[in-house]
Amino acid sequence: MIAKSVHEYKLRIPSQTDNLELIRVFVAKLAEKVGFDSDDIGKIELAIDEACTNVIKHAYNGDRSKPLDIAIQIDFQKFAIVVTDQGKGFNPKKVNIPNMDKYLAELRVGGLGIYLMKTLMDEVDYDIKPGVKNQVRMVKYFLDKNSKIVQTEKA
Amino acid sequence: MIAKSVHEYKLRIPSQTDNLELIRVFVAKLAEKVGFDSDDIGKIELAIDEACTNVIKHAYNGDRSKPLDIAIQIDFQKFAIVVTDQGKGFNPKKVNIPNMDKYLAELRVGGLGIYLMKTLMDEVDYDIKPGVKNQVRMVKYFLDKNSKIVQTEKA
Amino acid sequence: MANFQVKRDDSDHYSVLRIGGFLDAHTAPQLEEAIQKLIDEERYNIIIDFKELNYISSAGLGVFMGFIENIRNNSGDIKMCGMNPKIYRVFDLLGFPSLYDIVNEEKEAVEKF
Amino acid sequence: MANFQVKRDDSDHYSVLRIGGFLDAHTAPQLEEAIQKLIDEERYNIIIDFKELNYISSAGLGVFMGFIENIRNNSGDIKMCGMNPKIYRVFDLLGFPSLYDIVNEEKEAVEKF
Ligand SMILES: Nc1ncnc2c1ncn2[C@@H]1O[C@H](COP(=O)(O)OP(=O)(O)O)[C@@H](O)[C@H]1O
Ligand SMILES: Nc1ncnc2c1ncn2[C@@H]1O[C@H](COP(=O)(O)OP(=O)(O)O)[C@@H](O)[C@H]1O
Repeated sequence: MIAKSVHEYKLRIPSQTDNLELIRVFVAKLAEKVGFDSDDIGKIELAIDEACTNVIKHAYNGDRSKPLDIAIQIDFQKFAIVVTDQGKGFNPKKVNIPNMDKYLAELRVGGLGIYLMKTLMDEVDYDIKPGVKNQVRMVKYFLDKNSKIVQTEKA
Repeated sequence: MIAKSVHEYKLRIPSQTDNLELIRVFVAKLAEKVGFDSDDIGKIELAIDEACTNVIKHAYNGDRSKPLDIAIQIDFQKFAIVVTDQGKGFNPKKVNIPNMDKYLAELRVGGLGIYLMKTLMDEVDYDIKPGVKNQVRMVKYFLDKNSKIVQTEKA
Repeated sequence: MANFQVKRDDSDHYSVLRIGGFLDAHTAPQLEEAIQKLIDEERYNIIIDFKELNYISSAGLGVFMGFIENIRNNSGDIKMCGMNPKIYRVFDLLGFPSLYDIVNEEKEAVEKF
Repeated sequence: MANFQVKRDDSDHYSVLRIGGFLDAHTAPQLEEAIQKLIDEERYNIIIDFKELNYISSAGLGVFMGFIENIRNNSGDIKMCGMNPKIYRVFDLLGFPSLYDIVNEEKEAVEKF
């Protein structure tokens, strides 16, 4: 079903929470089209929601007129989602990945988005240029069983 | 629900028939979001399908790697869909709008796309610059009852 | 996407094609193929059961127009049944009910031959 | 989009919030409001019925985390029931079942108070 070349799908929408459902529907439909099972579709749906929610909540100080860009690149081995904003950016290295036992014991709130993205997808990478182009790229490989091997080889 | 300003949604996808379902799902969801009833959603869905099918079939001589661009502009009074290709273009004035009685009596085939778009939407306009930017803009007004009045006033 | 299905049921004097999902420019060739096969077998009395069909575009309508002349020239016909209101509205918009027998139930369609 | 619903049913010793649709950053404030109202009325025994919920993101999970300390300090609790497997998987992924009682049926949830 997937040709050798890269197929790219691009979406630009206003950065508002009421667009999250539309984004999920679009990405889930595309994930279904390329043959992911419903378990993986659910993971991809949640990962893109978390990435876009972060843009809407953090990138633009609530300015809903600013663009939220989503690109999906599909080749024969993977489904890559790139979410881009032109907002204030942040330092991903300074974001603490929560220790969930501690998190739950201390009844903390928030700070689960990036952790979820990393748990749900095979690769998650940030590329931050504040005010210019802040990107997160999330990849899911088609061969679930091999995905970790592929990932390790590439790392 | 609709703010006074224009909200724009943009989609760029490969011009392949297997993307038609994705396009319909996306546009139908957006039409639902802004409050169209299921009758109007069905009309918008079909109109965008016909416009995109034409790009896929006619614009690029079957080159599936070429882009199909969809923009949806929503303001307080209307839902405007702009479908753009960079293909060979055509002269919309030379396209015969079928007389349906004759069409059916003579058992003709094809040539119903643009007719359907014009029947389903309140306004349909072409802007053709072959090889550069061929656009069809289709508008549906929110107040169905008043749409013809608004349309006449603007015409 | 497994977004279009066509199932065939043959009776003595007619064949039924039960179509489901979305009939658009992407899936129309599958219906074309199924009808072509009936014609190759000289089965010209054809019922299309739309019960499971959720969507049709002009590419879908074109399939029927592409075959109807040949089928009628061979004393056959395409009868249609089970359309939901959304699908019927598209046929109606274009005046197709003047050209095709469109009924609710399959057994009414059978009686029309 | 009417994409999230919350219905409230009060019993003597507890209240049930039946949630449906999508619980994300857009709709989470509606659930927040419903729980805040219960707290304002000093109704601290809360059951969340997830039966009609189709989707949850971290913004939805955050609503429960935002109230649980206050509720437990008032000798109450949030019990959860009726999650479909997709929703449960998200809770499970993050270890939430160690923090909340998550059961199948509402009446099991009642017995947990
Ligand atoms: N696109 C973004 N622009 C600016 N800051 C971001 C962006 N994405 C994430 N962040 C920062 O990373 C932090 C952690 O994000 P996350 O793990 O999703 O949790 P939360 O959003 O609940 O704080 C955020 O609080 C924010 O400071
Ligand atoms: N985007 C386009 N690029 C090039 N030609 C087009 C485009 N859209 C429409 N056309 C031309 O207009 C004609 C009429 O289109 P339409 O009414 O949709 O019927 P059909 O596609 O069945 O021919 C097409 O046959 C084609 O020649």
